[in-house]
Amino acid sequence: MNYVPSDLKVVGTRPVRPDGVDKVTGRAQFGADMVMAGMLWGKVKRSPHAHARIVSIDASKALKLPGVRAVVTAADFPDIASEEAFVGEGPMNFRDLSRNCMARDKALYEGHAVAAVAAISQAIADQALDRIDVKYEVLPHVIDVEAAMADDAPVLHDDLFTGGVEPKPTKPSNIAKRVYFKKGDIDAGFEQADVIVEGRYTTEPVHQAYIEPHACLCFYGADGQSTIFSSSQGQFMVRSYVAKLLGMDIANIRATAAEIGGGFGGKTLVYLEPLALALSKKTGRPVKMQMTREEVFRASGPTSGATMEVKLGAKKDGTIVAAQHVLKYQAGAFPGSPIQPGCMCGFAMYDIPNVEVTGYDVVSNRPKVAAYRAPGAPIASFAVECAMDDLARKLGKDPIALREQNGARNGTKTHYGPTHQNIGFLATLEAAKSSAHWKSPLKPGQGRGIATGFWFNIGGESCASVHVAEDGSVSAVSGSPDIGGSRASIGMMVAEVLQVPAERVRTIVGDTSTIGFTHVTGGSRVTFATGMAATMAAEKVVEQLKARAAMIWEITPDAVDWRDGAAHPAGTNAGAFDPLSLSDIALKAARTGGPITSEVSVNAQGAGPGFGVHICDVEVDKETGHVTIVRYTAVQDVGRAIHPSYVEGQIQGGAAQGIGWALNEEYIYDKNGKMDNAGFLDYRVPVASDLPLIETIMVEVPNPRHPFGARGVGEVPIVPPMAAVGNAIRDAIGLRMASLPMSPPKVRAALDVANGDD
Amino acid sequence: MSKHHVTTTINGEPTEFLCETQQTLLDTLRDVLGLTGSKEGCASGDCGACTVIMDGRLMCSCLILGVEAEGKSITTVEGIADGDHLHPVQQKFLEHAALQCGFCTPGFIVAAKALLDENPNPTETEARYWLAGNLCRCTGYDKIIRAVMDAAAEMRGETVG
Amino acid sequence: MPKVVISGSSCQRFTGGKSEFEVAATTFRRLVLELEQRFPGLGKQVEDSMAVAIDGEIYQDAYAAVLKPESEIYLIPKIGGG
Amino acid sequence: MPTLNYAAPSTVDEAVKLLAGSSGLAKVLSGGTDLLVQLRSGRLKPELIVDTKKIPGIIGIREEGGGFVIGAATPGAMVEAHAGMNKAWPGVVEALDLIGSTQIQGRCSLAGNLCNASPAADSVPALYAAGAIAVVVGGKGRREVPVEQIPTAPGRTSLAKDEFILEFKLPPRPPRSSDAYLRFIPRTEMDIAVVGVGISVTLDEKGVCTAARLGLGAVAPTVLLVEDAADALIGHTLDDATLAKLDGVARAVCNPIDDKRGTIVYRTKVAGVLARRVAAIAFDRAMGKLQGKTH
Repeated sequence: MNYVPSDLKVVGTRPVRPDGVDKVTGRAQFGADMVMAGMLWGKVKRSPHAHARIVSIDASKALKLPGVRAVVTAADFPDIASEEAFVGEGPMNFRDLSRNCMARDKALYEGHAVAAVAAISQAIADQALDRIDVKYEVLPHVIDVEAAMADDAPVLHDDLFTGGVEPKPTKPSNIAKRVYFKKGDIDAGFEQADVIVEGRYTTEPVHQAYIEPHACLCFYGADGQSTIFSSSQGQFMVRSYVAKLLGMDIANIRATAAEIGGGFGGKTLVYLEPLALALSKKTGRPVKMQMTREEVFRASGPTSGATMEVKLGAKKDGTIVAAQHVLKYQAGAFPGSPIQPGCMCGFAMYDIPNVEVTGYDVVSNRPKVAAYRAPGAPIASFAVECAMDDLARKLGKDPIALREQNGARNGTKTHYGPTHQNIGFLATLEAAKSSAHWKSPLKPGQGRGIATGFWFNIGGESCASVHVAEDGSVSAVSGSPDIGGSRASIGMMVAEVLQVPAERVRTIVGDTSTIGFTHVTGGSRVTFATGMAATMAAEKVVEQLKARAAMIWEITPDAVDWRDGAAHPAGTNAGAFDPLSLSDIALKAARTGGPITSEVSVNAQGAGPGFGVHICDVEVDKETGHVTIVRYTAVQDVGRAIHPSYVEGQIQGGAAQGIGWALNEEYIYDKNGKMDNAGFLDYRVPVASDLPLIETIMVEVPNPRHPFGARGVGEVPIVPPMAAVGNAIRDAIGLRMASLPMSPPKVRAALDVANGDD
Repeated sequence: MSKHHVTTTINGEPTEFLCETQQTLLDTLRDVLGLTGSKEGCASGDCGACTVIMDGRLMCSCLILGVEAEGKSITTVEGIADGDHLHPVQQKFLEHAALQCGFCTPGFIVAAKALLDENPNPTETEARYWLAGNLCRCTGYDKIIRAVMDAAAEMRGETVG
Repeated sequence: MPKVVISGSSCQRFTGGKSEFEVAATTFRRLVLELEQRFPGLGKQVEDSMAVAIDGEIYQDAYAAVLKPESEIYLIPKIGGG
Repeated sequence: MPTLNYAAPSTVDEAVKLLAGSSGLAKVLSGGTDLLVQLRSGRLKPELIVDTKKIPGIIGIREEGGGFVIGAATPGAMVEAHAGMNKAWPGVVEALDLIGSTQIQGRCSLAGNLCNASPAADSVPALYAAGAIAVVVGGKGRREVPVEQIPTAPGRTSLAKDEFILEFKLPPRPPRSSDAYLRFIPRTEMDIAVVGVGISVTLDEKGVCTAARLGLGAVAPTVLLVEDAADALIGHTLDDATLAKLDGVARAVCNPIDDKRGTIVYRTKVAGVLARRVAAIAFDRAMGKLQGKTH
C-alpha cells in the first residue's frame, strides 16, 4: 500500500540512528576489529611490475621462517572458465574476479596479488613476504586509454576480442567492447542546427577512498562449514563470490556483515576474503587480513578515467536537435568499465530527437575498476554538462533556461529506449532557479556554474523480517549492510507501519544464515527495495496483530483497526473494547497462535530515477591557479526523505566527493607504470578546510513504486559536481578546463596559454 | 631485544602492556589492549582515524611508538564519555547525523573534544582547520562542522534554537 | 503484437543486425522463449545480462510482467550502482 | 630479521654513546612524524631508535640574550602557543603551524623537520630566513651550526653518526623586524609544499629594507638560502619594481623537478608569486601594519 504524506508520524522525522551510540563511543565492530582464538595474520605479496609474466614462485624460504603457517598462490585456487554473469553491481566474469584476487600466469598491474601468507604475527607475515621469491619476465605495459587502443599497444589478454562489432575481430585487442546507442538521424540533426559546440574532455581514475581499508576474518571449519566476518557492501555477495572462487557450496559459508567504513561501490566485490579462507583451509586456523592504505590504492578498484568527445547542435531558439558523444573508458586490467551506464546517462536529462553515443571499454595495466557511486555517469556528465554550458554561452541563454527548454519530462523517450515516468527534473531545475544561492550576486572575480545529473536507481532482490518481542518491542532484520544509516530508515518505515515510536524498533543487519538473500548495498537501492520488503513485513505483522486482537475480542479481523500502535474496534458495531496495545497483544502471543513475526522477500522492479542540479561558486587565484569553492548548493529530487538528515548527508557527501574529483584527485603513474601517489598524502581527497557548508534542497516528487515514495539518493549527487565546478571556473576566468582534475598547475598553465605567456 | 614493558595510563586507568619497538601506539591499543575504537585508515598520519590525546596534546597514535607511552596519560575514544553519559560532542554527532559509516567518527570525536577543550568558541573556519587532519569521505564535513559548533555552543551554556 | 527494440549494440550479434521486430507474446517469459527460438542465444542473453523497459518501466527481472498488444519493449543493459 | 632496538636516554652523553655504539643504522626520534612513516613503509630499516625526548631541555622554549632558544624536540603546538615567539618570529611560528594537521602539530619538531632533509619541509625556509643556529652535540662535543649547513641533499645531513641537534637559537630582533612564511599546496591543509618561501626583514623608519634573508623550499634538492633576494630588497621599499625584481630573483634560483606535486614550470612561477606575497606580509608586519596569522 502507499502511505499518505500528511498521515506520517515517523517517516520524515530525524531520530537518532540505532547504531549511533556504538559509533560515537568506539564500540562498533568494523572489519578489522574482530579477533578469534588462534587467529593468524594474512598478508599479500604483490607484483612490483605493471605487466609481467610470472615465471615461478618459490615460497620455500618463507615457509621455513618460524611462525609462518601457509602460503597460497593461484595454484591453490580452481582455474575458473570465463563466464559472464550479472551480479547486482554490473557484469562479473568469475574467471577475471579469480585472477584479480590472485594473478595466474601474468601480473597485470603493479600491486596485483601473486601470493598470500599466513603467520602468527603481522611482523612475521611481513618478513615472509620478502622471502617469497617470484621470478618475472617483465612485459611492455600500457597505462593510458588511447594508448591502449592503439594497434601496436601491448595486449593484456590474448583471448580478448572486441565485442559489439561485426564481423567478430580475429586479432586480440585491449578494446573489450564497443557500445552503441542511437536515436533519430544524427546527420540530419546536425544539418538542422544553427549553432554547434564541440569539445574533447579527459578524466583521470579516482578512488572511492573509503577511510576503512578492506578487512576480513575467515575461518574454514573442519568439515568445510566456514564463517566470514568482513567489511563489504553485501554479505551475500561475499558468500557467493568466495564460494565460486574456492569451489564451495554457498550454504557452507556463513558471512556476517561487519560494520563497514565506507564503500561507495568499491566494496561490492571481494579481494581478501577468498585468500583468507584459502589460508584458513590450509592452516586450520582463523585468518585475519587487512589492507594497508597503499594496498587499497594500488590493488582495489578506482573508477575509470576516460577520454571523451561531445558535439551538440541547437537551433537559434535553444532547441537542441542533435547530440553526439564518444566515450573511451579505462576498465583496468580486466574488462568491465561502467561504459554502458556512462553511455546511457550523459544525455538522460534531455529530450533530444537525434542522438548518437559510442562507447569503448578498454583494458590497460591498472587495477581493475570497481563501482563508484552512479558508476560511469559522473564521467559522461562532466563532458556533456560542460558542453551544455558552452552551448548556453554561445546561444546567449541562461544555463538553467537552456536545460528547462530541453529537459526530460514525463513521457520523454530516452536515447537508450525507456520513457521517463514520474520524474522530477523540471521541478529540480525550478527549485535551483528559485534558490537563494542562484539569486545571490557574485563578488568580483568569482564565477558561478551549474550542472545537472541523472541516475536510474533500480531496486532488486531484498529480504527483511519483523519480529514482535514478548514485551511489544520490535526487532527488524535487514539483509542489507548499513553504510550510511539504512538501519535508521528501515526501522522508521517499520515503526510507521506499526504506528509506534522509532525507538521502539531495533533494526539489525542479518548474516547470510539468518535472513534471505539480499543484493549488495549499492546503487542506492536499500531504502527503496529493502525498505519495501521491511514495510511489507511490517504490514503482515499488523495483519497478525489485528487477527490476534480479533481473537481476544471474539470478533472478525475485519472489525479491527490498527492505529496509534494499538488495535481498536473498527466501529461501534464491532463492539466496545478498550484498545489493545502492541505490548498487550505481544503478551498473549503464545495463547493466540505463537510468535508474531514475518519475513518478506522482494525483487523490486521499476526504477525511481533521480535528478540533481548543483550550483557552485568559485574564486580562482590567477597567479597560482588555486580554486576555492566559496558556495555550493545541491538540489535533488529525493522522492520522499525517510530520514531527512541522512538524505542531506548523502547529497553533501556525494557533492564533496565530486568536488575532490573535480579539483585534485587523480591516479598518477610513473614511466614504469607504477602508481606514484598511493596514499592520502598525495591522493588528495577534500579536507574539512577545503569545503564550505554544502546547502541542500530536497525536492520531493514521490516515487509511486515505493510505499512511502522514496527514491535512491546516494548516486545522483556525485554526477553534477565536476561540470558545476568546471563551469564556475569557466565563468570566473573565461577558460574551459576540459581535463580533470582542474588542479592548480593546470589552471595556471591554461591562464598562461591564454595570456600568451606560455 | 625482548619486548618492552610499558606502564602508562589509558582513559584514567593504570595500564601495563608489552610491545615490540616497531609496534605503534595504535597497534598496541588495538592488537594488545583490545581498544579497537581507534582505527587504522592510513598508518601515516594523514587520515586522523587513530587520533588520541596524549598528555593533553592531540596526536595520531599511528605516529607514536607503543614504547613511547611509558609514563604518559592517554585518552582514546573509549574514554570520552563519562560512563553512560555521552560527551556533548558525541551527543551532537548523533543529533546532527554527523556520521554515516562511522569509521572516521572516533577520530573526529577525540579531535573535536580537544578543540573545544582548547578553544570553547571556535569560528567555523577554526573548526575546519583544526579538523583538517581528520578525513571523512561520507559526509562532506557539513554535518560534522554543525555538530561541533552546536556542541561548543551547548558547552558554553548557550541555548540553541 | 508487442514491438521489441534492441537498444544499443549488445544483442544485435544474435539478430544479424536487426534491431526492431514484433513478437507474439502476452508475458515477458513467453517473449524470452520466442526470442530464443527465433534468434538462438538471444533469449539467454536477455535473461542473463539484459534489463527491459516495458512501456517505459524498467525491469531487471521481468518474467511475470504482462505485455499488451501495443506494448513497446526495449532491451537495455542491466543497471547496477555504486 | 634484525631486531629493532629502542632507547630513551636521559642525558646527552648517553645518547651520543648509543648513537656512536650502534653497529647498524641508528635514528634519532623526536616527534616521529616522518620517522614512523618511513619505518612502516619499510623505506628505513634502522637497528636502533634513540628517543631524545627525555633529555632535559630538549623540549621547551626560553628567552636568552634577547633571542629565543627552542629545544630541538619541542612540538610545533608548543611553539605556536608561545606569546614571545608569536611576536618576534611570526613567520617561524606560521611555518611550523603549517606542518601537517593539528595531530602532527602535537608531535612534529624543528629538528625532525630539518634533519629529515626534505627540500619541501615547511619550517626550514623560515629557519633559514631567520638565521637560526642549530646547537649540535656529539662525540666531539658541542658546536653551533647555521641551519642552512645542516641539510646537504634530500634525506642527508652534515651531522656525524653520533651527532644530533639539541636546540635552536633565534637571534634578537632589531626594531622594525619581522618575518613571514607562505607555501603553496593544492588543498588548504595536509599537503607537502609545492613551493615554500620564508622571509625575514628589517626596515628603517621609512620602510626601506636594511636587512633581508629569504629561504626557498621545494624548488631544489635542498632548501635554498637566496642571497640575491637580500640584494634585491636591501635599500628599497617594497614598490612594484622591487617586487618584480624579487619575483625574478626567486624564479632564477629555482632548480626543481617534475613530480606528482608540481612541474618545473609551475614551481618556478609560483616561487616568484610567493616571494612577492611573503615579502609584502613581512614588510607590513615589520611596520606594525599587520598582526596575527595570515591563514
